[in-house]
Amino acid sequence: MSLLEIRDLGVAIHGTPVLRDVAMSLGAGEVLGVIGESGSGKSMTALAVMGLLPRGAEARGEILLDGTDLRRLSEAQRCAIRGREVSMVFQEPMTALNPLQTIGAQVAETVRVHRATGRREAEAIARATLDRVGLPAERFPLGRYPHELSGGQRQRVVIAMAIALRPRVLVADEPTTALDVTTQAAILRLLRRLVDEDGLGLMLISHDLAVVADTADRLAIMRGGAVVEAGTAEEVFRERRHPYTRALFAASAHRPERLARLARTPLLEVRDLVREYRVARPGFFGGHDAFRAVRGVSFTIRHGESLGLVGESGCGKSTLTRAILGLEALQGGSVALEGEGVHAGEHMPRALRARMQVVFQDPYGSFNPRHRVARLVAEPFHLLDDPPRGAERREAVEAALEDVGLAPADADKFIHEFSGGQRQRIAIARALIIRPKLIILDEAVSALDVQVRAQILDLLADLSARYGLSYLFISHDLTVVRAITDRVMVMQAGEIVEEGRTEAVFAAPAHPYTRALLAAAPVLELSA
Amino acid sequence: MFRYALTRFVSLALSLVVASLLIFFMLEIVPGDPAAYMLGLNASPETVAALRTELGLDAGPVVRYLGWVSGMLTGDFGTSYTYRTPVAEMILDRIQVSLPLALLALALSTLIALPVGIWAASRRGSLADAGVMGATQLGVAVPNFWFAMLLVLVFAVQLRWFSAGGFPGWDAGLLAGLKALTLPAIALALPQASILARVMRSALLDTLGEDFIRTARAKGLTRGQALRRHAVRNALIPVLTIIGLQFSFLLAGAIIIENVFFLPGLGRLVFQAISQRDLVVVESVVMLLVFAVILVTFLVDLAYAAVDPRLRRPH
Amino acid sequence: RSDITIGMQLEPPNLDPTAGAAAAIDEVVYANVFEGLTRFGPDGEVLPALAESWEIAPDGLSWVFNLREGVSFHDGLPFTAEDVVFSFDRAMAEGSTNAQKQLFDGINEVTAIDDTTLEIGLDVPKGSLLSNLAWGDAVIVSPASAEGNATNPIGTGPFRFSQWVQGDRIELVRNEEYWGEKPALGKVTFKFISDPTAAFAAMMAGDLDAFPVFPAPENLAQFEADPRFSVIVGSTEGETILAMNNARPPFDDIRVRRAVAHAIDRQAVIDGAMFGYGTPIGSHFAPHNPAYEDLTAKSAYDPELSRALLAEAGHPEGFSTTLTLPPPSYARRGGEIVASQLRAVGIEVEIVNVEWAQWLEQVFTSKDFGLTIVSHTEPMDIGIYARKDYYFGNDDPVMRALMLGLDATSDETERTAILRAAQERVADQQVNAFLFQLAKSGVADARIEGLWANMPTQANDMTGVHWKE
Amino acid sequence: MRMLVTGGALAGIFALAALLSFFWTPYDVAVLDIAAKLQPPSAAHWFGTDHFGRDVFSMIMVGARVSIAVALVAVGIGMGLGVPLGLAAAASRGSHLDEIIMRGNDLVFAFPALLIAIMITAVFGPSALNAIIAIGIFNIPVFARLTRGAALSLWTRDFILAARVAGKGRVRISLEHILPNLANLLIVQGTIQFSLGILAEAGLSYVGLGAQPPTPSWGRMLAESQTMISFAPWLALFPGFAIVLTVLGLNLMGDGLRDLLDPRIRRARA
Ligand SMILES: Nc1ncnc2c1ncn2[C@@H]1O[C@H](COP(=O)(O)OP(=O)(O)OP(=O)(O)O)[C@@H](O)[C@H]1O
Ligand SMILES: Nc1ncnc2c1ncn2[C@@H]1O[C@H](COP(=O)(O)OP(=O)(O)OP(=O)(O)O)[C@@H](O)[C@H]1O
Ligand SMILES: [Mg+2]
Ligand SMILES: [Mg+2]
Repeated sequence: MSLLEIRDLGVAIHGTPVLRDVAMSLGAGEVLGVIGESGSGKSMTALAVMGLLPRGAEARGEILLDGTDLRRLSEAQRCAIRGREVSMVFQEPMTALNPLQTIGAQVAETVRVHRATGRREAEAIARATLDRVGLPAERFPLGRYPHELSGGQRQRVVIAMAIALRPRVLVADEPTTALDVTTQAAILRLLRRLVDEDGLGLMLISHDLAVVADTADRLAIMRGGAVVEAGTAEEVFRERRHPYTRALFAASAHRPERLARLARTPLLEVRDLVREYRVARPGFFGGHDAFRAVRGVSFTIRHGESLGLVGESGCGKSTLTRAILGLEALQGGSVALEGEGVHAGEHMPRALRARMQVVFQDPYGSFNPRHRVARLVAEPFHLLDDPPRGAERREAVEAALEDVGLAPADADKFIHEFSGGQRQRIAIARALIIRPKLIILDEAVSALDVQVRAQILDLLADLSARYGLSYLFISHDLTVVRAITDRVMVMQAGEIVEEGRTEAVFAAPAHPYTRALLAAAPVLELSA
Repeated sequence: MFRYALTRFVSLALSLVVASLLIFFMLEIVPGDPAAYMLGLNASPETVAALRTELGLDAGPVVRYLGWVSGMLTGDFGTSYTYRTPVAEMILDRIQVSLPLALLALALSTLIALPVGIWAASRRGSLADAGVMGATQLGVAVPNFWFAMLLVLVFAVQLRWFSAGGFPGWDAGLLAGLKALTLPAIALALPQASILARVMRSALLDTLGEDFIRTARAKGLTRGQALRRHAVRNALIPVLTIIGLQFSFLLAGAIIIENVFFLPGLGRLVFQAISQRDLVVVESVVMLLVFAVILVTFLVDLAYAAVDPRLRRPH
Repeated sequence: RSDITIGMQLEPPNLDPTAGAAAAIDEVVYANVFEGLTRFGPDGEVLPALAESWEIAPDGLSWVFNLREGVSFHDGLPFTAEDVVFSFDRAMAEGSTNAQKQLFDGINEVTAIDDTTLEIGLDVPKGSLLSNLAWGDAVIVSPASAEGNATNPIGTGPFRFSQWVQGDRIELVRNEEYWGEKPALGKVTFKFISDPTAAFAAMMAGDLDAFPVFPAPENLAQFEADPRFSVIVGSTEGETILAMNNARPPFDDIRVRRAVAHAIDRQAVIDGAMFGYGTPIGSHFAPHNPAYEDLTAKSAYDPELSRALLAEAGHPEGFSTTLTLPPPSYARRGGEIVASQLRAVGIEVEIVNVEWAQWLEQVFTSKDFGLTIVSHTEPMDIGIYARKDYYFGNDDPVMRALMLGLDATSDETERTAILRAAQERVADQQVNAFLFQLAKSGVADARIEGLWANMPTQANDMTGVHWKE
Repeated sequence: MRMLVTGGALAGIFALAALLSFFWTPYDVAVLDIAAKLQPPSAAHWFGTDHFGRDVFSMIMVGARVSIAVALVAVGIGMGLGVPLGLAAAASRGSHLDEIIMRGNDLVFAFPALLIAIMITAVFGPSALNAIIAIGIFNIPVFARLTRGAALSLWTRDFILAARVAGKGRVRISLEHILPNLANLLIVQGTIQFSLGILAEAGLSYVGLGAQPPTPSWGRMLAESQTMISFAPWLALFPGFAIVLTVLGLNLMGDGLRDLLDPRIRRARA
C-alpha cells in the first residue's frame, strides 16, 4: 500500500469545478512529479492534500494517508497532522516567511505547535534542521530575519520548517520556480537527499518537465483539472500515451527553423557600458553607495543577427536592456545604433528610438489594462513624424496583428480578454508596427507555458526571416536561447564572461561560470 | 538609522520654520485689534493706542515675528494680550486637560477597536462581522458633537452618573479628574474607534491572505493560532499610522468636544483666543500643536522600526 | 451650605476692572472683590460704599468725600485717601488704559486732605459724578498691588480672590476682615460655560447652583416648570437696537430710517429671538428708569407705511444693504427675524456674522456697515446720541445741548425733563430702530436667596446671597 | 454590490432632495412665521417647524444643497490640486520637486484642521465659500499622497516602460497611462472624502463657521436646535439623521465601489 493515495478527488470553487477525478499515489522514499500547464489544478491538488483549500472550495473523494482518509478527520486532527505527518513547501520563498519573525522562531514554531517541548529544545531542533538544509550556524544564526537572506536561502528555511519534524509526506508546490537555475539545482538536490535519507514521500509540483525529469520516480501529468497520464517516470517518458503528453514533450524541446540572413554591417554597438545604482550605505553615518549593476559591457549586434544573453537572476540583464533602450542615464561607455549615439532621456531623437523596440517578460503587465488593443499596438506611432491616421492607422494595426497571427477584430478588445500567449503576440505586434531594426526581448517567453513558448519562438524566427529583424534575446532559460540565437553572451555579476557562437559555447563552454550554468540547467533527455 | 533620523530631523525643522511663517503672517491679516477688543465701546482712540504700545503691538510684523520665534526657542512663548499671563504657563495649564483627554480617548479607541477589528476579521463574512461593520459605519457617520450631546443628556442630566462637564483639576484627585474626562473621551473615541476597527479588520484580512499565513497553517497552526501569532503583528503597521494620525487629531481636534463639556483644554483656548484676537496665544498654541503632530509622525516612524525588523537597518 | 457655584457664559480675560472693558471682569469682582467710593445698588440706585458721605461745594465744582475708617485691603494694607488719589490719577493719566477713561472727564484734581477725607475738584459741574464713581472702572486699588490685579486682584470687598483655574473657574472666599456686614457665603465659584446647551446641562445636572444671565431664553420655561429651580427675570441696562449708519445713504434720509423702524414687528423679534423675554422700547432708554417714556407708538409696526415711506424716499423697489451681526444670540437670532421683516417691505438684507473683535473694527471704529444689531449695556447712555463721531453717525447739536444741560444740573425734576426731551428727540429723529430692552433672565436653585433680579450694571453681587434653611 | 446600491440609494435621496429644492420646497424657508414656531411634526409640517416657524422638512431639503455643494466642491478642490501634484511628484520621483510637494503635504497634514478652518474664517469671515476652502485645503494632501503612492507603483510597471520606448514624455505618460489607472482609486477615495466633507461642514457650521443665515445647512440646524432638544427633539433629530444617513450612504457606496472596482476582491468573488 502506498503512503499517500488520492482517489477520485474533485474540487469545486464557488460551484466551478477545478479538479475532476484526480487520482495519484505516492510511496515512501519516492518522488512523485506532478506536471501540467498553468491553471491545470496542480496547486489545488496540493492544497486539498493539506486541507487548506481556499474559501468557498468544496472537495469530494478520498485522500488516504496510510489508509486513513484525511478528509474525514476533524479540523483539530488535521492540524495535528499538518506539519508533522504531511508538510508543504510553497512556490514563493519571498512571501512564504513571516517578515517580522526570526527564522529560528519560525522553524521552532513547527516543533512547538506539535510537541510540548521547551523553547530551548525546540530551538535545538530548529538549529539542527537549518544545518541540515545547508544553513550552517556560523553564517545563519537563528536570530536572522527573512529579509536578510537571499531567495534560495529563504526557500531552504521554508524547507527546514516543513521537515523539522521529519514528516512522512512533503508536498512541494513549484519550490524552485522563483529561483535561478543554479539555486534551483541546489534545492532540487537537497530535496532528493531528504527523500533518500529520511525515506519521506515527496510530491514535487512543477510546470517544467525538465525540472521534474531528473528528480521524479513517478509522474502524473495534469491538464484542465484532471490527470491525463500517470505512471513511473520511465514509462511516461517512454510511452507518452496521451496526446497531451506528447505535445508537452515536443514543445519542451522545440527548436524553430531559422533561415539566417546575416549581414556584415553592425547594427548595435555597445562599448564599455557602465550602469550604477545609488543604494543607501549601511551604518549610522552611511550616505549613498554606487552599486555597479553593469560593469563595462561591450558587444555588437549585426543586421539580421539574433544575439542571446544568458545569466542568472540579478546579474544585470534587464539593467543592460534599459540602458540600451536609452531609458536610463549611463555612468560610462556608449551605445550606438547604426552609428548614431543613443543618449538617455526624453530628448532622444524619436527617429532613433523608432529603430529599436522591446518586448517585456510579463505579457500582461506591459499593457495598460484600460486601453484597447488598437490603441496599445499603435502607441509606437508616437515616434513617427508623420504617423498614419484614421483608416490608415487602423489598417496598420490590423496588419501588425495579422503578422503575429491574430485576427483584425482583436483590435477592439481589452488586454484581459487574451491568453498569455496571445498577449505576448500583441506585444510583438506593438514592437513590429513601426518596423524597427532591432527588437530586444527581455525574458519574453519565460512566463509562458511550453506549448505557447514554442509558437512564439516560431513566430520570432519567421519575422526575422521576413523582415531581416535583429534580436537581442535575453533569458535565463538556456534551452530557449540555444534554440533561437546565432551567438550567445554569458553574463555574471554585471560582466560578460563568455561570448561566442551559440553552438560552440554550448558544446564547449570555456568559462567556469558558463560550465556551472550549463550543468545546473535541467535538461530533458529525449531518448525517443 | 541615525542618519535617517537626522535627515528626517532637518526636514522637520524646516517644516516648523515654514509653519511658523504661515501661522504668523496668516494671523497678521486677521481683521480686529486686540487692544480695541479689550477696551470695548467707550474707550477713546488714545486709550487704545496706549494699550497697543503697552502690548508691543506697535512694532512691525517682522520684528514681532523674530521676537516670537526667538522667544520660542528659549521656551518663552510671550505674554497673552488679554490674560496678561505668560503663554507658556497657560499652555502648561491647558495641556493638563488636553493631553490626558487625548490619551484617554486614544486608549479607549485602541482598546475597543483592535479586539473588535480582530474579532470581525476572524469571523469574516459571518453575521457578527456584518453587525460589527454596520456599527462602525454608523460610528463613523455620527457627528461626534451630536453624540456628545446625547451622552450628556443621558449620563449627566438623566442618570446623573457624571457631571455635565468641566474639569476639577488634578488636585481634586486622579479619580475625579478621570471621571470628568470619561464622557468627553467616549465622545471623542467613538468615531475614532470605528475607523480604527475598520482599518484593523481590513489590514488583518490583507495579511490573512498573505503566503506566510498559509505557511503557518501548513505547519499545523490552527486558524486562531495563525491569526494571533502571525497576522496581528503584521497588520499593525497601517493601524499604527492611523493611531498616530488620530493622536494628533485628538490633541487638536477636540475643540468642539471641549466646548460641549466646557473643558479648559487647548482647543478651547485657541478658539477663544482667536475671537479675542489674542494672537500670541493662537500662534504659540497652533505652533505647538503642529510641532506635536510632526513629533508624533516621527515617533510613529520610529515605532515602525520596532514592529518591523526590515526597517531597522537600511538594505 | 455656605458655598455656591455660579455659571457665567464668558470668562474674564483678566480680573482688573480698571484695565479692560469686558463685562465678565465686573461680573466676578464688582462689589465682591473691589469697591469704589460709591456703588450701584440692586436697582441701579447709587449708594455709598468706601465713601460714607459727601458734600458738594455750592458752585458744584468741589466734592469732599468722607471715607470709611478701619477698611483694609485683602493684603492687609490699610485703605486711605491716598489710595483713592492713586487710583483716580492712574485712571486719568496720559497713557492710561482704563477703558472708561471718560468717566473722569472734567475732574481736574484729586487730593487727599487727610487719611479719611478726599477732595475732588471739577472744571464744570458734573451731575453724574456719583454714578460715574460707582462704575467698576472707578474702583479703588492699592498702589502696592495694582500691577498684579489682572491675575491676583486685591481690593477691599467682602470676598477675597482665592484661585483661578483658567478656562474653567474662579474661586472667591469670604474676607473675614471685611469692614461691613460679613457675607453669608464662605466660598463663591464662578464657572465658565460658553455653550448654551452645556449651560443647560450643567444646571440640570446640578453642577451649578445659579446662572444669573442664562444664555438660552428658550430653556427658561423648562426651569420654570421644575420645582428645583427658580427663574429670576429682571431688567438690564441693555437697549437692544437696530443701528443704522446715519452718515451713509440711504440711511442718511430720515424717511428711510422711519421706513426701517415701521417695518419691524418688535413683538415678533422678542418672541422669536428671546422667547418672549424683553420689553419693547421706542427710544434709547431703559423702561425701569423713572424718567422713562413709552415712545413705541412712534415707530409702530406698519409695513404699509414703511413701503410708502420708502417710495417717498425714492426707493419704491426697496434697496439692498448689509446687516452686520455680533455673536450674542439676541443679535444673531434677532437679525434673522429683522432681515426677514425688512425683506417683506422690499429691503434686501445680507446678513454678515462677525466676531466682537471684527465688529469693533469694522462697525464701531471704521463705521463700515449699513445695519447692525447691538445691545448698549452701559447705564444711562443716551448721551451717545450727543457724540459726534459715534459709530451710527448721528451728529445732532440738539442732543448735545440737552446733554450739556443734563450735566449741569443735579435737580431730579429738571433732569427727568431733560431726559424725556432727549428720548423724544432720539425717537423723532429715528436715529436707530429701537427693538427691546434686554431682559436679565437667570436661573437659580430654588433654595438660593438674595441674587439680584435686575442688572443695573455688570455685576454678580454675592454679598447678600444665602441658602434658605 | 448590495452595499453600493443601498449606499447609492441613501445618498441619492438627499442629492435628489437638494436638486428638487432649487425648484420646489413645501414652504419658503426664507419666510419666518414666528407665530407658527416650534410645532411638532404634523401633516402640514412633516418634520415640524423650528423656532422661527420655518418648515424643517423644507430646510432639510435646502440644507442638503449646502452640505452637498460644500463637500462636493471641497473634494473637487482636493482632487483638482492634489491629483496633479501627486502625479507630478511621482513622475519626478526623488527630485527636489517631489521632495517639496511631499514636505508641503506633510506640513498641511500637520496643521490642526479645525483650527485652520477657524483661522481662515477669522481672516475672511465665515461663509460657505470659506468652509469649502478650509475643507478643500485638507483634501489636497489626501489626494496628493494617494495619487503619488499609487502612481509610483504604476511607474514601475512594464507598460510605462513600453510607453517610454514609444517615446512618450512624463506628462503624456502621466495623463495617458497613470491617470486612467488611478481612476478607481480616486473615485473610491473621492466618495470617502465626500462623506468626510459633509461631516466637516456640519462641524464647521456647528461652531458657526459654515453657511450663513438665512441659508439653512444641516450643521447650522443642529447647532441652533441644540438648546431645544429637550422640548423640540425633532429639530435636532431630523438634521442629525440627514447627516448620518448621507454619510452612511456615501461610506457604503465607497465600500461598495471599492469591492466592485478592486480586481483582487473581484477575483475572489468570481
Ligand atoms: N481562490 C480561487 N478561487 C477561484 N478559483 C481558483 C482559486 N484558485 C485557483 N482557482 C482556479 O483553479 C484552477 C486550478 O488552479 P491551480 O492554482 O491549481 O493551478 P496550477 O496548476 O497550480 O497553476 P500554476 O502553474 O499557475 O500555479 C484554475 O482554473 C484557477 O483559476
Ligand atoms: N532601481 C534599482 N536600484 C538599485 N539596484 C537595482 C535596481 N534595479 C536593479 N538593481 C540591482 O541591479 C542588479 C541587476 O538587476 P537586473 O534587474 O538588471 O537583473 P536581471 O539580470 O535582469 O535579473 P532577472 O533575471 O531577475 O530579471 C541586481 O542586483 C538588482 O538588485
Ligand atoms: Mg500553482
Ligand atoms: Mg530582468
